[in-house]
Amino acid sequence: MSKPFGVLLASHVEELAFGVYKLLKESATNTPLTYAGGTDEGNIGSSFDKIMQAVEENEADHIYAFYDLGSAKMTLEMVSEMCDKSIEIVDCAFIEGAFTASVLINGGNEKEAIDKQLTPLKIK
Amino acid sequence: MSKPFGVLLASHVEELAFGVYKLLKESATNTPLTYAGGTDEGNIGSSFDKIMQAVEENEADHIYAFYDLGSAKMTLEMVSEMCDKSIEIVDCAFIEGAFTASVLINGGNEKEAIDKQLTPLKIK
Amino acid sequence: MKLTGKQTRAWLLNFSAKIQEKKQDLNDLDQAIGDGDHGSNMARGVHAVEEAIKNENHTPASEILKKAAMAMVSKVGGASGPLYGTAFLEMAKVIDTEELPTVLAAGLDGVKKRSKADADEKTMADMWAPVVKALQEKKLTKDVINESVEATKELKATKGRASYLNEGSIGHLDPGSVSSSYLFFALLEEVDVNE
Amino acid sequence: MKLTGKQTRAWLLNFSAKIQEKKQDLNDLDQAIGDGDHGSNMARGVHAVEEAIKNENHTPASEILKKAAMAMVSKVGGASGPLYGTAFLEMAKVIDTEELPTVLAAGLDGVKKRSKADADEKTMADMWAPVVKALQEKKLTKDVINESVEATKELKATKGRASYLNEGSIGHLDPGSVSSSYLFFALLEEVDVNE
Ligand SMILES: Nc1ncnc2c1ncn2[C@@H]1O[C@H](COP(=O)(O)OP(=O)(O)O)[C@@H](O)[C@H]1O
Ligand SMILES: Nc1ncnc2c1ncn2[C@@H]1O[C@H](COP(=O)(O)OP(=O)(O)O)[C@@H](O)[C@H]1O
Ligand SMILES: [Mg+2]
Ligand SMILES: [Mg+2]
Ligand SMILES: [Mg+2]
Ligand SMILES: [Mg+2]
Repeated sequence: MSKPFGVLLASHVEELAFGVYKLLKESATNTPLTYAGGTDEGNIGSSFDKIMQAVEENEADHIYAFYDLGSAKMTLEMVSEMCDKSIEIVDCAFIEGAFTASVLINGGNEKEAIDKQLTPLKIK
Repeated sequence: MSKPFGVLLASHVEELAFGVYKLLKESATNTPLTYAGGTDEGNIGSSFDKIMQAVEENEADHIYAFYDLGSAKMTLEMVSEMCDKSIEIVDCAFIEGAFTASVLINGGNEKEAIDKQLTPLKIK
Repeated sequence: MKLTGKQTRAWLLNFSAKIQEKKQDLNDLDQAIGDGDHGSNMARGVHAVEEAIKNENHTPASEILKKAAMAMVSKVGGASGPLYGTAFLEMAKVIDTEELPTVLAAGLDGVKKRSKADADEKTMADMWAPVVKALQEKKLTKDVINESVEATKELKATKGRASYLNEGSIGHLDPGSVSSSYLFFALLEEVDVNE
Repeated sequence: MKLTGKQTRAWLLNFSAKIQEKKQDLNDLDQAIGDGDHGSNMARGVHAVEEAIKNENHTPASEILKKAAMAMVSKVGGASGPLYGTAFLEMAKVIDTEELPTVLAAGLDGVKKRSKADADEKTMADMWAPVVKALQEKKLTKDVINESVEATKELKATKGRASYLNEGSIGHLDPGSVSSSYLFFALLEEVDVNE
């Protein structure tokens, strides 16, 4: 069964993506949450295929996508242009933004409430 | 030989702290950089002892300390009150702030220049 | 009244027993508006407190509190660690010389200093404030403690993890305030506070 | 002139050879103002491009470019992956029907769209812009390409990793512009662009 909102984490580093996932999962148990970190080879960078997979595995109708550095954003954009899921790339502080969104989604908040709390975290 | 500025990462999750460390180390090879993640038992939380160790191992005269969530900040404060190193707890976006500081320190910038670029990243 | 080292030790051991008994309840409360670990965090902390003070039969109250503070700070792992730790440290500074109400007022100041929470932010400070006030007026009872905890229910959290829930935090007790109530119940059981 | 599939394939294979030869140089340039991986990133990308197109002898130019784009996007792993990938994809949309200058102008638009970089931000767009202009005026030479790369030296980076260095980025070539120069050198070698 699909849920209205989910969160996707795109990071340059595998451990970083997984670490943030762990942190958010603790407080936002029921939020659809997927992550992609590092390149296909496990090096530092971003992977189109990993991000695409994280999109496909995310069971939400609308995905809030967070990224650590700008080049992960560009890869996210390419994925979002090439698939037909509803993806919103958020220019917020990576951890703080993803944490806020995940917890609010977990609490069943509406889009308006989520967006309102994300606004002050826009820094990119 | 001690260096003027360094960066400390305090996170609730071990993998997260290490992941950010890896990301920063790539672009800021010469910045004194230490991290503490998770509790003593490796669970999610913050550890006074790990943070204290990360402070002691950081070879900088002045340490910019970044944290993910508020309770890591409180633990950082306790460490900073109990040791006599110069620690500046920064209320910036965790990854973006630490990245900016590390790269600027690596480039040999003055405190004023570092602080100026951190200002727009204050979100806590 | 002033607390002796022996009384302080008994107080903290009693607190520890209560926390361990209520560990699951505290986790459940924290699950509702936080990350569900407050009971486990506190249990780990008070277990370390016990280890640190159990053989300290002839130690001044200030030393007992310092040991307890360091145990909480080192072992809790959550926001409540630095909060209880700072409270105990601030109390340690005055407990050998001052009356009990002054000591607990110092603890409250410690909580406030560490949390930077104002009144009505649904934190431990909201529970401690009326208790300290009642103590100063020699009117501290179990009922006062219970009411102080209950009063956190209707507040909206604006500090800590629960603050992310906004209105969603209303209607739930603040877990840290509930664990604090055990600290005060233990005190009532060990000494005659209104003496 | 219009590019055939065969010419497009030869162009990209030539580009690939140049990148692999200059891998270390590109890493060194990126070490100075970035994270030192631009050569390795590009080498991984063009290797995948080679694998994708080497047996495509009778494929339309648009298909060659699409395969190359996906290879870059999937394998580079750095900012240059989506940048080259988007450039190639935008070029693929017009290459079967339009003249070469129009094709490269579409590539430049792709770079700009993806990077959101304006002129003088010390990115690949600064290198591509004068090259595309010269091509439109049928005046593209090796010198034009070299000058376009050199011109990035004095710029201050305000996009991408190098932007964190501020003034520190001045005096260094932009790595992505240097790798782009190999794309245009390869083009000059494979076809008579000013024809
Ligand atoms: N910023 C804060 N200011 C004041 N009290 C806080 C703050 N953050 C948390 N608390 C208190 O700590 C309690 C939660 O403690 P705990 O679950 O052990 O830590 P964590 O929130 O890190 O998981 C809350 O119920 C509240 O009383
Ligand atoms: N935001 C951006 N806009 C435009 N070009 C960029 C941007 N970020 C990076 N670049 C280009 O990419 C090059 C670096 O590529 P590369 O090292 O492969 O990626 P990364 O910076 O992710 O390590 C830069 O020299 C620059 O030309
Ligand atoms: Mg908790
Ligand atoms: Mg916790
Ligand atoms: Mg690079
Ligand atoms: Mg890179």
